[in-house]
Amino acid sequence: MSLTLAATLEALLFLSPEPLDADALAAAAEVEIDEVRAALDTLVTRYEQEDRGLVLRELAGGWTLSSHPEAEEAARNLFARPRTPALTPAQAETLAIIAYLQPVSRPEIARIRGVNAESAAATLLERGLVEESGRSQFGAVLYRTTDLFLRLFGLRSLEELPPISAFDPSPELEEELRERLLRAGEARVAG
Amino acid sequence: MSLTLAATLEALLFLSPEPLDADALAAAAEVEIDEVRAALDTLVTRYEQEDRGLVLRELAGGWTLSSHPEAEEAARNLFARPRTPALTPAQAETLAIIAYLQPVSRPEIARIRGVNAESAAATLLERGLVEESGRSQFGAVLYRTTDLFLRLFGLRSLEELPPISAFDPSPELEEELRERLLRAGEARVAG
Amino acid sequence: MSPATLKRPLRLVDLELDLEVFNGPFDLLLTLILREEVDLLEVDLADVVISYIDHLEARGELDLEAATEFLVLITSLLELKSRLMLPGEEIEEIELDPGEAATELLARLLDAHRYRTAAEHLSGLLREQSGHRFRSAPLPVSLRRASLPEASAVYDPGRLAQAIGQLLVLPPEVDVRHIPVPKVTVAERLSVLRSLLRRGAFNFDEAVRDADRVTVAVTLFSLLELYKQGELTWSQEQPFGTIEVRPATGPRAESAAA
Repeated sequence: MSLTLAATLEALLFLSPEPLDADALAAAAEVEIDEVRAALDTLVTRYEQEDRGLVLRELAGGWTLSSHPEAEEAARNLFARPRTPALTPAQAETLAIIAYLQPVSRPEIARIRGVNAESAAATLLERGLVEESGRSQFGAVLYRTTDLFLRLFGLRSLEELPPISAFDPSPELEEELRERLLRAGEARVAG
Repeated sequence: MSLTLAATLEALLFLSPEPLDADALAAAAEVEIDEVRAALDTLVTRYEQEDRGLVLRELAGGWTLSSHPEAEEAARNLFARPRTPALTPAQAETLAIIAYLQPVSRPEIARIRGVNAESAAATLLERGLVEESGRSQFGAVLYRTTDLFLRLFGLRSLEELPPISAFDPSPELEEELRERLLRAGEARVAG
Repeated sequence: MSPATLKRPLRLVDLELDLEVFNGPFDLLLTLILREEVDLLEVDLADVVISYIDHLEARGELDLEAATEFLVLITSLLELKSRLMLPGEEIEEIELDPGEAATELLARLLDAHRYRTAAEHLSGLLREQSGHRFRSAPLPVSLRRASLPEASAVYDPGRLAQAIGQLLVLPPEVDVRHIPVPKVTVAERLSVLRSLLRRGAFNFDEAVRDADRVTVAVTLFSLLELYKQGELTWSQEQPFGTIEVRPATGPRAESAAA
């Protein structure tokens, strides 16, 4: 074939609905993986420097093309509703619990949230952000996040999520809450 | 937005699975149609002269991007491999229910599993392992397995499906199997 | 993420309760439960929930933050209470030690708070990414599935039988052995009534002296059964009055006795 490797890779990335890793690209183009890596570098540089409407990024464990964010306004005019509508707070909470604790069952999610997670989990499943991952010892369906989740949230892998401890309430807040739990009542009794 | 019109049009053409005519592009980019025509000319020239894996063409319905014909061999390597990834637990459960009870409706599958089977069923359909087989008296789509299913499981006919006696010593009539699966599914949901 | 989201206060719901065992604000109740000054087993949590719903209706607005804290606390209390009610190996572990219970409630609240903040972080990521759209055009069908002529056996049929077997398993029944189930059968009560009948007339109270409610019900059922079979007749002068029972006379009684 007379196409350069970079052009061939561009064609494959255009066709693929999923991110493609360097191994898969090398096997498809029948070249060494180092050549693929060099060609991907070339492509990334070109997309950044030339007058293009596409962006090439490494997401969800592979390489994928997307439209340039600055074309979003025109895209919204053309395609009406956004591909990725915002999450409701219940959906976002359920997704966060699944993302950090996966695989995790629906009863566990409900336990943390204090409320049922059924409808939020159903929506996340339907949107392909989470998927089933077997059953717990008690027969409850377990959930985990999908590659689509990583892709839509701009993550290369789950490791890119901040550790859950990053969301710890401040020590002062924790102390304040402890005080309230044990002593707020006493103050009222005294007062 | 700071993208050039040509880049914006490239993004729109990339996103659209269908051809787009100049009117639609002009409306989306909120510019005059003459500007769109000029930008399309620029894009065509660039696609022809630069090192690209994509082709921009005007078809009957409008403008469309496609992969370069010379990348076809690599695309075949990538996509035409047998598409038989391992079945997820949800897919295996759904496929087993269809295999043993066929024809079976989606609501019945959901009742037996205790959770929705939509996404698993869609994947099985997409992979050609199951197909639709008319509708139930209540109007629900019925599923059955395909010849490709038999081939991929190394079965000459459905008679060769492994007996379930290994899991259940009493020989079961088909109706009883269905009843018992539904009962167990409902007990799991209730529990 | 902004520091503001981390500093956001956690609020306990400001709720006045008027319950059988307790009168006062919700957080005081919580404190008293944790200090074991109020027995959780005696608190009707449904009433707490109802009070909370009334409280919401009265205010006409929903403070989501406070509502979430309330839900986390009330579900934790429910779980603690149900564990206290159910005997089992777990019982020793959860003597409701005030310190431990408070630690558990606190851990729940902090966890809920943590995941809510994580959720805001994720929503932020999604918003940042919303300008990046991906192409979703289907591949030609021929590229999407294995072709029939070239397909070979790659899956194990045993997997299907195993999946069906798993789905056939009924979940373990909830253990209710600790709930005393009075065992009284119709046959037993029939023989009690028949032995009284052999002595002549009697009143129903004699047949059920010191018996529990289930026994009374089964005895009454047995009485009606014997009446239906023609072995006895009965009369009651007024509602809740004494039920007089007599052996039946007549051909049906003869045949029943035969």
